[in-house]
Amino acid sequence: MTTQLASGAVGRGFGDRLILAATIALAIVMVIPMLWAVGLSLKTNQELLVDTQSVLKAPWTLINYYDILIGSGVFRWLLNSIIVSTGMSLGVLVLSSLAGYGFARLEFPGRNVIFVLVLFGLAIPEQAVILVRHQLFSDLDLHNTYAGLMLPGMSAPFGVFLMTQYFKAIPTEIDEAAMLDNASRFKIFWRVLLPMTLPAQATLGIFTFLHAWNDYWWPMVSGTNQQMYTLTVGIASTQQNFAESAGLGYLMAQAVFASLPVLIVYMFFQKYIVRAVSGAAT
Amino acid sequence: MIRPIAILLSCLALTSCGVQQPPNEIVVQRFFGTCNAQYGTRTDVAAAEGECGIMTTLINKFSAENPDVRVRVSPVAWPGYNQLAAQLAAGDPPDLVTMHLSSIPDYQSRALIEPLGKDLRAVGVDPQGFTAASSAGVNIQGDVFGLPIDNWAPLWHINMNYFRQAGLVKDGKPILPRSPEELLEHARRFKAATGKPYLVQTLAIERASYARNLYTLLMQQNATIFPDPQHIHLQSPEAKRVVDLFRQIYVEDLTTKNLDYAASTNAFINGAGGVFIVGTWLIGDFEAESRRADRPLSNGYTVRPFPQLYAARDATYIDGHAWVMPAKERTPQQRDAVFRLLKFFADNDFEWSRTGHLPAYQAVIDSERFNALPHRREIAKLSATGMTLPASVQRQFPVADIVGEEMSAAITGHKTVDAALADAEHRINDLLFHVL
Amino acid sequence: MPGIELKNVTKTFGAATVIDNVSLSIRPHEFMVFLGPSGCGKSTLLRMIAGLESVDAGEIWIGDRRVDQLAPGERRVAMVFQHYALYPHMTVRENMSFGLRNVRLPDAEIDKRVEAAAKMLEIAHLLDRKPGQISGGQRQRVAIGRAIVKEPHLFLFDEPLSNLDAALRVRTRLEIAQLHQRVDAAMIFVTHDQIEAMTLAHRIVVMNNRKIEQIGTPMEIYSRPATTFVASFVGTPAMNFSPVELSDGPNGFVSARLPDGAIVATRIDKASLPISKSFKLGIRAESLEICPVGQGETAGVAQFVERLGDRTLVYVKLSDGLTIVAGDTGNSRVAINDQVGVKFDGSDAHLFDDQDRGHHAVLDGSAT
Amino acid sequence: MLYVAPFLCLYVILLVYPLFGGFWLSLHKADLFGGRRFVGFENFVRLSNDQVFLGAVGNTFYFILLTVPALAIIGLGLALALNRQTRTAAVLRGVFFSSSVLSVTIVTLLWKVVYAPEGGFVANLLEVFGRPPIPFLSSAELALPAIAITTIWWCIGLPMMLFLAALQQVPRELYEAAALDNAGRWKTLWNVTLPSIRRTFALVLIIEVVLQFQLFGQAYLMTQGGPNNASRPMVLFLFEVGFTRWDVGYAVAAGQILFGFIAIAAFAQYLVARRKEAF
Repeated sequence: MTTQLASGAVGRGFGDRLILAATIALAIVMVIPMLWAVGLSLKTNQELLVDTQSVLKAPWTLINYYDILIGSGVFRWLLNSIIVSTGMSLGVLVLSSLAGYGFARLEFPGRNVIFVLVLFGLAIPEQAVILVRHQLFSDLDLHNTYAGLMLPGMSAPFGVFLMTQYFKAIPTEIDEAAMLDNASRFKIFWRVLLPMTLPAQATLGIFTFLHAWNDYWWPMVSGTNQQMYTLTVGIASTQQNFAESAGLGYLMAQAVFASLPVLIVYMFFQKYIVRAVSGAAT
Repeated sequence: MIRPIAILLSCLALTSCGVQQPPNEIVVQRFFGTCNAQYGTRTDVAAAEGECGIMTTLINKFSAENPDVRVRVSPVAWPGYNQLAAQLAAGDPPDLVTMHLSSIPDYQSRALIEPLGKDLRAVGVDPQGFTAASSAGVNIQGDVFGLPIDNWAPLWHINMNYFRQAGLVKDGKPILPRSPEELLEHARRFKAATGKPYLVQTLAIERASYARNLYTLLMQQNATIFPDPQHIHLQSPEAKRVVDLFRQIYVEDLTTKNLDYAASTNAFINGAGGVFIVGTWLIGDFEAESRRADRPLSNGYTVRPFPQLYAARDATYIDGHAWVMPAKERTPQQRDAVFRLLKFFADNDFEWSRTGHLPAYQAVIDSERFNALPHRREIAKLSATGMTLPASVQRQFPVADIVGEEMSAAITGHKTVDAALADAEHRINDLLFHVL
Repeated sequence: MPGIELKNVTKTFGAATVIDNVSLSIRPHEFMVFLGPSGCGKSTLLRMIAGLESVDAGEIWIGDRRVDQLAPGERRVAMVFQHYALYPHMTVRENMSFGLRNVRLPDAEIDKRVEAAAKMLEIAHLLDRKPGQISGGQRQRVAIGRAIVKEPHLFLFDEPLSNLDAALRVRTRLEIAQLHQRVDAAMIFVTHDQIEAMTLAHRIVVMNNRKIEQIGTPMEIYSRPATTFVASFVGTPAMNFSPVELSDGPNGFVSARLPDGAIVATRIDKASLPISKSFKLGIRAESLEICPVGQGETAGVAQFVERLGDRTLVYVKLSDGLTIVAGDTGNSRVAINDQVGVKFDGSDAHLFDDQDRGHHAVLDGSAT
Repeated sequence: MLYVAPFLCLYVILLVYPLFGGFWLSLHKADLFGGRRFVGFENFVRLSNDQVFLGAVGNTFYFILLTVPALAIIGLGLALALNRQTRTAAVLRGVFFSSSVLSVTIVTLLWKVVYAPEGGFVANLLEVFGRPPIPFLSSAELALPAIAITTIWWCIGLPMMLFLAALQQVPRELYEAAALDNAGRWKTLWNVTLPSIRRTFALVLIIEVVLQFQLFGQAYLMTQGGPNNASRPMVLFLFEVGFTRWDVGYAVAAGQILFGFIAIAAFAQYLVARRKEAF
């Protein structure tokens, strides 16, 4: 948000305040589900069984959170999600940067054809290949490993596309200056060009992280071992029909607990995340 | 260039480790929910209640008694078959899995689970001791492919306080309908007297309960559901009668609507209606609720088998849970541990039957202490009247899904009854035709 | 200090030849400017010397080392790019020391060189800033500094002044000239600006269409252009050209008759002229003087008048339709559509034969 | 080439091979556990006659219709309202994007307790006004719209951000010129702002179409495709056929159709991107 735009330069005043009020109202609607969940999580399961309106009345309790601390798999799931999301993001960044540099800067036979073929990959939805991929991972013995959870995300061509465009936008003068500075090809890539792509790296990293964090189907069918559950799979494993024996308050506490880290991280880095996401559009 | 690639490779090597299973560890995958907060470390099985509590404490107790074995429990969302399929396809299944008797043929026919008979006998579990229904579920082609732990059936859980209000109690016992017409009449009377719907049903986001009702009432009419293992027969007057009945109940608001499983359970506990049609597994929970003061169910809960609404036969669709052992390589230690755990479950089947399920062992059913449990005498006849679908029918779970979906559509009025039955029959036959 | 030698250098891109058999020799410590319009190949030639473009045929020597197969970093050349090509994520100091670190110079030596260069360029206070935080002119100095610290045998400048505003350009031009005094290296400077070329160069290489048109000192280029291209490209306003017919003039010189009949007496030796089907006369505006009608060799109508202050340029349309530019005094009273006379001073006139070779007035004291 | 190779390897092994392998597999009748038999295009013929699949295709398109325009319009509205430098605006931007960082299982959990007819938030609210609860997830008419609302709630952050970024790119001079021309707020919006971000609008539409085509988790976790097949999207169909019915060849054939649809959308995106100047 670098420049203030003058979209409201004319006719400020009442209309402006009206818009603001409407937006705030919408924002309240936006947070209601979250607040509702937090409220539910602060009540005992027994009380909720009788009446959920009791959310508005004392007494509230942290018993559900205490229960999570002593006996929930949510820690392990969180850890797995963090490992998988971070690993996938790093992997995508490394692979996309290397490939993006290759496509943008190096001459090799068939480069353009290969690049177009990679672009075609943008049109392949994960779901269309998931069954065959699942069999493939079975043959490679990759299920229930972190690599098995991370690798599919790394094959997505979006990052390569983004990085190629970004590398192409860097003037070749920079490369040439570095060549005259006695830098090896790899050094040019690593020390000179790569640091210049940091904004793109941030965008790509955040997108990949969020994608990995929210991915559901693949971790569900690949990380089937409870110790390999990611957060999405773990939470889902406790929420379907018959498993609701644990109680509504407990489930909500678990959801809140599981969301907290990512929401906190989000709040801290909001500025950068917003900038990175906006960066993707330009 | 070399360095990052080396880093990448070593990262890959690191991440490909995943989880290593120690040689004395067995992974037990089950549904029945998670309740670690309440039962996480408890081993006092007798004090536990409900499926989740009893299952958790049983396994805790086994672990405590067998310190050389590590049991890793992996609870899955019910019924867990998608996950199991993924695990089997990945070649990485758990060591023991809970499975419905009706699903065992699917896995047995593809050699995905191992025969257990010889080893069970070796640890002292005699498959001859299984109840008839359990035995039929796990015995395939001359071998035993699972350790049954219970049988269950749809039951009528009754709020006696409302029944009394509606004049449907005689000699302290609920008066239950003996025909569809009587059912409607009771329901109307009930509604007039209490203002509540007669039935509490799980109608939303649910398939299995529809199928259980349909199977039960078809069996009571002696209708042929599967003329042969590859075909279902649903476009029959018998089936139409059943679905019409439920449709009528729905139309007249004689049932709760739009409740999913959790909501309907809560609704019954909170006094939303008279009869909750659901399985055996909630007897323990409702019984506990009836002992609490000032609740709709206080001192007013009883349970009965599905009443016989059609004259032809007193029958109830019955299924059951069993432990099965997916085929995979195991260390001798693990194999040993698996059978010790199975033996433990066989020995503790009484504890499991406190959930409300019918024991899988005739000896337990006949036992004094089982019959001393509340309401068990009322449902004991299920071991005689319970019927399963033919074991030769594959894919019973997806079949029940389709039955449930189409029945739901018919009952809630999205389709005509005839269309729903025709669609169900067509879809199921298509499914069965394409089973390889 | 070594000189630079280009021998029959050729470069092709696919079917297109971009540098055609160029040979050139640069003396040690010489300031050489490649001048030409865009697309003439001057930048390509520079980049070939730097090693940024491959050499398809021919050889490049720096001193006694043949460098055309060496990597750019090994040629001991430094380059200042048009857009500076500073590394945006590095501080000024890091920018300047990057190349030195790459050759693993000791830290103390690196610091010494960077400090010295920064001091010389007056950017010592900027060393810890990043390129994004300093002005365009300062970036230019950093780019130069980055070249200086390498202590190269040869500096290469690729239109380094084109991104500066006019005032800064003049100042930087002077500074580059001073820099050349201080460093012990040859310089090659690519530009399309003839003033930069004239002010900076020891010698200018004028290029056009992938070929060298002429190599010479600024005054040689200006006063003895080898081709019509050089003649028209160098000098403001551009030289007037007209097809002429030759006749004998006094002292063995030739006279040229313009299509409108005006006769211009040159100081070009008739004997030196080759046989040619046709000749073109080239004559600069400063050799044409506006005069009252009838007093000059010819006359015409003033079409435009450009007042430059110290003098005035008058575009005169002759009777045959040819327009020529003539000079007048700063306070000229000529107005558009005035009838004016034009007086020719043929002593600095040039003739170009049908091979486009230039022939010039005999130099005083010699008869070539 | 060395730089491109690591990615290319993964790309070929994990995306290209499964795609072509999938096409080959879709010509077979195949069980998840072993057995397969070549049947040509039978699976595709089956799909074209399968009411459930056709329903799923219909649901998918209906869902896109429900979500994509709403996402684009609400996203644009929010971007216009929040494109200012006040602190309030910054906080609000944060609020509207915050739901995007939640995982699908959490989102569905939250919304299930909002929608639940028994004790859900909306039911409680209606109770206060003396109204009966609305059966969002168990009514064939409301199930998919309810999932759509959840999805819009979950996904609104991205289009808002994309529009905000686009608004930042509109040259200030345009607004100043409009102000000099006495254009009011609406005139400025219609004649200056909107035309300037046309291309972003098209891109947002296409990106969201591609994303919402892949609806899975919300439907799987909230309604399981019911009632009466009213909320089963293509991807859920594919999942069920593959992992519940084990009819892998059939599932993969459905996957090919999905690929076809998305390829069309992606091609549209390419066209828009290529016409950068024209917009």
